Amino acid sequence: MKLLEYEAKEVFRGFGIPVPRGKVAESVEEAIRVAEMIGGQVVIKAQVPVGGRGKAGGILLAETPEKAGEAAARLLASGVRGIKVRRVLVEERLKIEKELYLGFTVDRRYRTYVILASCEGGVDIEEVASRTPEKIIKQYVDPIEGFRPYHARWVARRLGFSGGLMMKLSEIAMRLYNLGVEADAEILEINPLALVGEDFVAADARLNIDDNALFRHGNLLQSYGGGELEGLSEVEREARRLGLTYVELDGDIGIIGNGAGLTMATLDTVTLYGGRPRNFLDLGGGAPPERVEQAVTFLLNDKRIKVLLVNILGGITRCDEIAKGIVNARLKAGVTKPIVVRLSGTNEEEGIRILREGGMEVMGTMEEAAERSVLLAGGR
Amino acid sequence: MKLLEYEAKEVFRGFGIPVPRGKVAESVEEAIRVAEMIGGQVVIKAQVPVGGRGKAGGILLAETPEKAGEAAARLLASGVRGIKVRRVLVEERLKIEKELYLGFTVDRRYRTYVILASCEGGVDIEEVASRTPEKIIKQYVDPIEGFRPYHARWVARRLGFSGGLMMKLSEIAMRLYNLGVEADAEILEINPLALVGEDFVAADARLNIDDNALFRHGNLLQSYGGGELEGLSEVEREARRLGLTYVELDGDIGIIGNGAGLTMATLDTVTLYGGRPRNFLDLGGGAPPERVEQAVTFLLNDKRIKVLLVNILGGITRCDEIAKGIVNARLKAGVTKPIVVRLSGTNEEEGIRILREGGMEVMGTMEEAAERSVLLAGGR
Amino acid sequence: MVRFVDKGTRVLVQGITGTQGRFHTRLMLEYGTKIVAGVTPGRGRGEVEGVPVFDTVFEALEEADPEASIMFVPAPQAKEAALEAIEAGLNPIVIITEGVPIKDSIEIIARARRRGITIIGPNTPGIIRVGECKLGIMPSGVFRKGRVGIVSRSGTLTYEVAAQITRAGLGESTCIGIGGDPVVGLDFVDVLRCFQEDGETEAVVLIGEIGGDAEERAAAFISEGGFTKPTVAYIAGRTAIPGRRMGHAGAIVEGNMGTAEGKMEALRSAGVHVGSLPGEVAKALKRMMG
Amino acid sequence: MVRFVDKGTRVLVQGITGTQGRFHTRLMLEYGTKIVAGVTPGRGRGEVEGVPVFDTVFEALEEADPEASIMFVPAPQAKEAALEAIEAGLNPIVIITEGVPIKDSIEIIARARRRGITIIGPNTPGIIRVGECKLGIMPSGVFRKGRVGIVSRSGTLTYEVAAQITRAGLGESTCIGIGGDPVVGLDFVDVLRCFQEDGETEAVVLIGEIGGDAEERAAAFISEGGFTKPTVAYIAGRTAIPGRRMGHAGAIVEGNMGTAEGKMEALRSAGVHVGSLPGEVAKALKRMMG
Repeated sequence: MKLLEYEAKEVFRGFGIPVPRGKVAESVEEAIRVAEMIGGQVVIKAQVPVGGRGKAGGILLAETPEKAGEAAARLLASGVRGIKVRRVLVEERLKIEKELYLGFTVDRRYRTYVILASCEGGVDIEEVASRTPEKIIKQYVDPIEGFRPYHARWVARRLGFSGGLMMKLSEIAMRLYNLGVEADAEILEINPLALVGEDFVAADARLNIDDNALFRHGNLLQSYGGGELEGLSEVEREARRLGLTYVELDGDIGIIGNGAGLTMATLDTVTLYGGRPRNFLDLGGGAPPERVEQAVTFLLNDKRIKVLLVNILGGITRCDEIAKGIVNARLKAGVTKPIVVRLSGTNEEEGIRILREGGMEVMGTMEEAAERSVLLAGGR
Repeated sequence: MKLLEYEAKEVFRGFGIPVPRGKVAESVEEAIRVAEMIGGQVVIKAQVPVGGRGKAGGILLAETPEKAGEAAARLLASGVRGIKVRRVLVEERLKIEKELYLGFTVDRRYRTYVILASCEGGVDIEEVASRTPEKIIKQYVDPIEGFRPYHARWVARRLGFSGGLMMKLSEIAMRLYNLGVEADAEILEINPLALVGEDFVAADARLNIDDNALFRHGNLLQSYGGGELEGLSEVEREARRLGLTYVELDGDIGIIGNGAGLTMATLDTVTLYGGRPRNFLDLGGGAPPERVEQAVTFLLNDKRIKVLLVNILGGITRCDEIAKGIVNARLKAGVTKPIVVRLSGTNEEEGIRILREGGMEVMGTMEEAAERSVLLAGGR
Repeated sequence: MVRFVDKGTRVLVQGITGTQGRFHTRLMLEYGTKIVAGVTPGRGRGEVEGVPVFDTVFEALEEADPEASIMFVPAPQAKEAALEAIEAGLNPIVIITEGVPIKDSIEIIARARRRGITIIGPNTPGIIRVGECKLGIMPSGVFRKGRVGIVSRSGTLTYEVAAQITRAGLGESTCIGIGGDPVVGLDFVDVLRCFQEDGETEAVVLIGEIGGDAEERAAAFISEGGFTKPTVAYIAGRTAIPGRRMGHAGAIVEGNMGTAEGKMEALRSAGVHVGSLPGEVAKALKRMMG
Repeated sequence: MVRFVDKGTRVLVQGITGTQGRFHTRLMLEYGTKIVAGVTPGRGRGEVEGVPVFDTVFEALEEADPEASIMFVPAPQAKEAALEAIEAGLNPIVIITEGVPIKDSIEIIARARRRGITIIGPNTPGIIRVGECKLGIMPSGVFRKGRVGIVSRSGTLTYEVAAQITRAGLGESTCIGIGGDPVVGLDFVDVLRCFQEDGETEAVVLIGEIGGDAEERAAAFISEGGFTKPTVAYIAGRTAIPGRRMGHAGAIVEGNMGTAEGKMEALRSAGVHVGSLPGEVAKALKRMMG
């Protein structure tokens, strides 16, 4: 789950990480009120779940509350990278002396968390990492010992700070880690972490929570995550509502597979044969027939799809039941676009018989099925 | 810090350990109201910080609210083991099918926590341990791995439970451990843990918190611990108010030492020479002169003391300053009872000179000082 | 340990009384896996498919002496179940469970490592030593005893490739799913090391996907001469959009890291034959193995 | 390790900028202890008594290469300071700090053990290798180089006994305070084992007190032949009341466990001479050592 900036900052506050004074606004009037409350210069930031907002014109400055209102109006009327802006965050403008980067993420190789820090904040950190890797400090965390205050001080020292600033910075790094672990963060970034006078302030905030861990974060689920939907198209929202693992693409061949790897391979194969997949839809391993039926129905109703390719490797699941699901879906949907199926597993023959009788084309391999779909969709 | 039963049960509730319905009462009227609220038979338990209340008549049964009032009146008018009863806990009477013991404590040898469990609950667990050690289940906790749900289930299984009861019992053991660790408990006991129908209920509760850890338990300090004072005499309360490490005894020789070991050794030596120490008063290692003065003044004012013995091994501390402290205390107190001093450390000679001039008897060794004190107090 | 498991391995099934646990216990027993005990807390003293069920792993250990574990425990309970198995010294521990929080996987793996225990998974189809035993959920019908080792981050895609290898008249020695999550117990390099030592494995198929750098590290390991047997790879996810998740948490392209093209290129540079289609894998193997 | 520390041991002082830290750094330096660095977070880049001060132990490690640590850190910070020293591999770590919560001591000791590191304390006067070096707060004037080893749970009582031994014309080899808390890093048995191997120690004084069973275990160890040198013991707390704490958390008789009489009896049965008065210790030693 991706939190919007203002949501992440709320969470930051709860963990004692300093953030600028400010408040989210959903209307021009609200934005003016917040700007008045803050006083002085303010920043107005579009709350959309994409990176690079600054470059895309999603961050504006204003000298007065009136101008803040104008800026908010401009942002609320427009979109950033194609996503409509529903909320803006109005914040005090910081007198930044230095911009740092502080991040928390998972390191797959070492199977642990890593704290990342750099004196090159405020810019794309991946660029810093590839251009000047020596400017990134990585503190790997022993999962059993944890990231401890002295590790945090060590990070702050290596960033070149000493005395009171070192203590303050290490305190923030410590809280970042605590937040990351307690909230099951996958990615947690403060970029930039601004040095303002003698204090550090999280000028921006990024927080992605491990979806698999949401079962223990009912409070976060309840309060946040609405912004995540804003980045989705209509059809993706519908898929999410149905609980389908779906990613929209811009082609015309609808694809259903079971298992992420197999589904990706199906997309790749279709692409290789010159076709253009409309989507990725993974039913998961061992999907029951009802699930298959639901997914087929969902894609049949997508008008941009010309051909539907279903690639199910049942394995232990019964193919005859899955076949019935597909046939039923088509009957109920009343849509006649072609469906190419590849089905394998227990009771395979019976399944293929049912599909053929139902008017489906059944292929023996993924490659054949992909090739046939591309042909039916009009070829390359 | 020792919590009273009703305080410990409040803490238990916060950690999800089931306790009987009930409430503390400070008056007969209150006790009647609680008994009415509970309905049916109730137990009235004197809230005093001592063990063996049952045998000492501190726990009474009542069939009706009126009788509960009478029982409360009886307890509130009396004392248990010499301690005045200021509060009673009025609780529902449980239909106990089985009494278990569940405890959490520190094992000095293995330097870790240990969970103790037994099917012989409701009795003195030390007696069970010495009579039938095989009836005590000990689960030592690896401090890094922690006590985990499966350890708790293993304890419950070894107590002979299975199915739903095993799950419930292990849940309570788990919570007991969590409470113990989070509250920095030194000793935490549920004795008995009562099986009532298909549920376990903590019929009694004991919770002693590590005094050294109180700095991180401001909430507990604020709410609880008042009962601890109730077990103290007037003079002990005064000592505590002054922040002195003091234990009252029933002799007539007042004793001040620095360092627990040295002070205990001073008491032992006095006793060995036939004297009777009035107290244990440890100034701690490296006590400053003001502290010495304060302690001397405190004991000089104790009318039961005939002779005062001060045994200071200054080591690095300056003896002349300590000597001045003792002389000053005596002057200010205006009490003329004899003071025998043994003083050793930096500037020893000067210190001894000051003491002798101030009318103190100064001895070269602890033994001589003890012997002299006993003689002055009237010998054996 | 080269083999992880074999015909003699005494296996414990954690979460044996659930639907999945029961179902796959039957299939594993049918395949010849020596399942000696099951565990479900609170459900002890029963049996499943003739296998005695205990409340705790410690009890199962005392009564049935298992050596390895396979877990069908729901994700919220997976961590504690794995730690119990680790404390009991079971090795390997195969975690079939999908949806285990990354934080829990990190802890499980760290604690297992301190004890020298191998974690396979989470989110894995498991391991099958063809013709001997299966600690997993893969359809055994797609395998036939042979000399190709398979190591994969995927589930169904592995069955697809295995079926083609079998159909091509070759056959498999051992097939290991390392799991589709970002954090898993084994990585490609660990498994390649084992296959290098394994006399029964003549060639290896590596099935990767977008996300992370496990494939790149495998390529580096091969380049450095750590693994020398003929290798064919297939990488899924060339059509993926950076930043979008494809199916499971592992399959995500982060920034310009972990693209399918990058992985394919790294493997090709290491001398690995990389198939563009799953079907090419078996063909390439056939050519290589003569 | 028999000696724990010696003349060459490079020592780090944690909490060097506090009153106690500064004061005892000076005294230790005067005694000849090779203090190479100090640490106080946020106070780095300064010096104390000519010793460079760092913000972190890692920095001190890089710059000054200490081997052992002595801590004067306030109790609330003691755990983290100790864990930092443990992670840096310093050994031994002497924790002078009084008032460390038991929970923290348990964690410190458990983590140190995994790394094979000795914790002396908490709540200890430290260790002195007479005439060579001192990692502690004991008044060095009471010691004189000799052949008596002292191991004690007490502070000032130890100085008392040491002074008498010195006055009797004997002298000390090494004196170790194991600490007065219920949970400490070393127990009597650990130290007796070291003294048994220590060629410079001819006889040993064991100073115990009420509470726990460390003295009983020492007695058992001696009975079993684990320690064979002449031993004299003194146990404080015969006048103690069960359930009442005498001064520090360690000195409490729980139930009928840990009484002074019980400990004295156990030691006597093991052939140890137990003095009734502190003054008897030196006399008994003199008799034994001729």
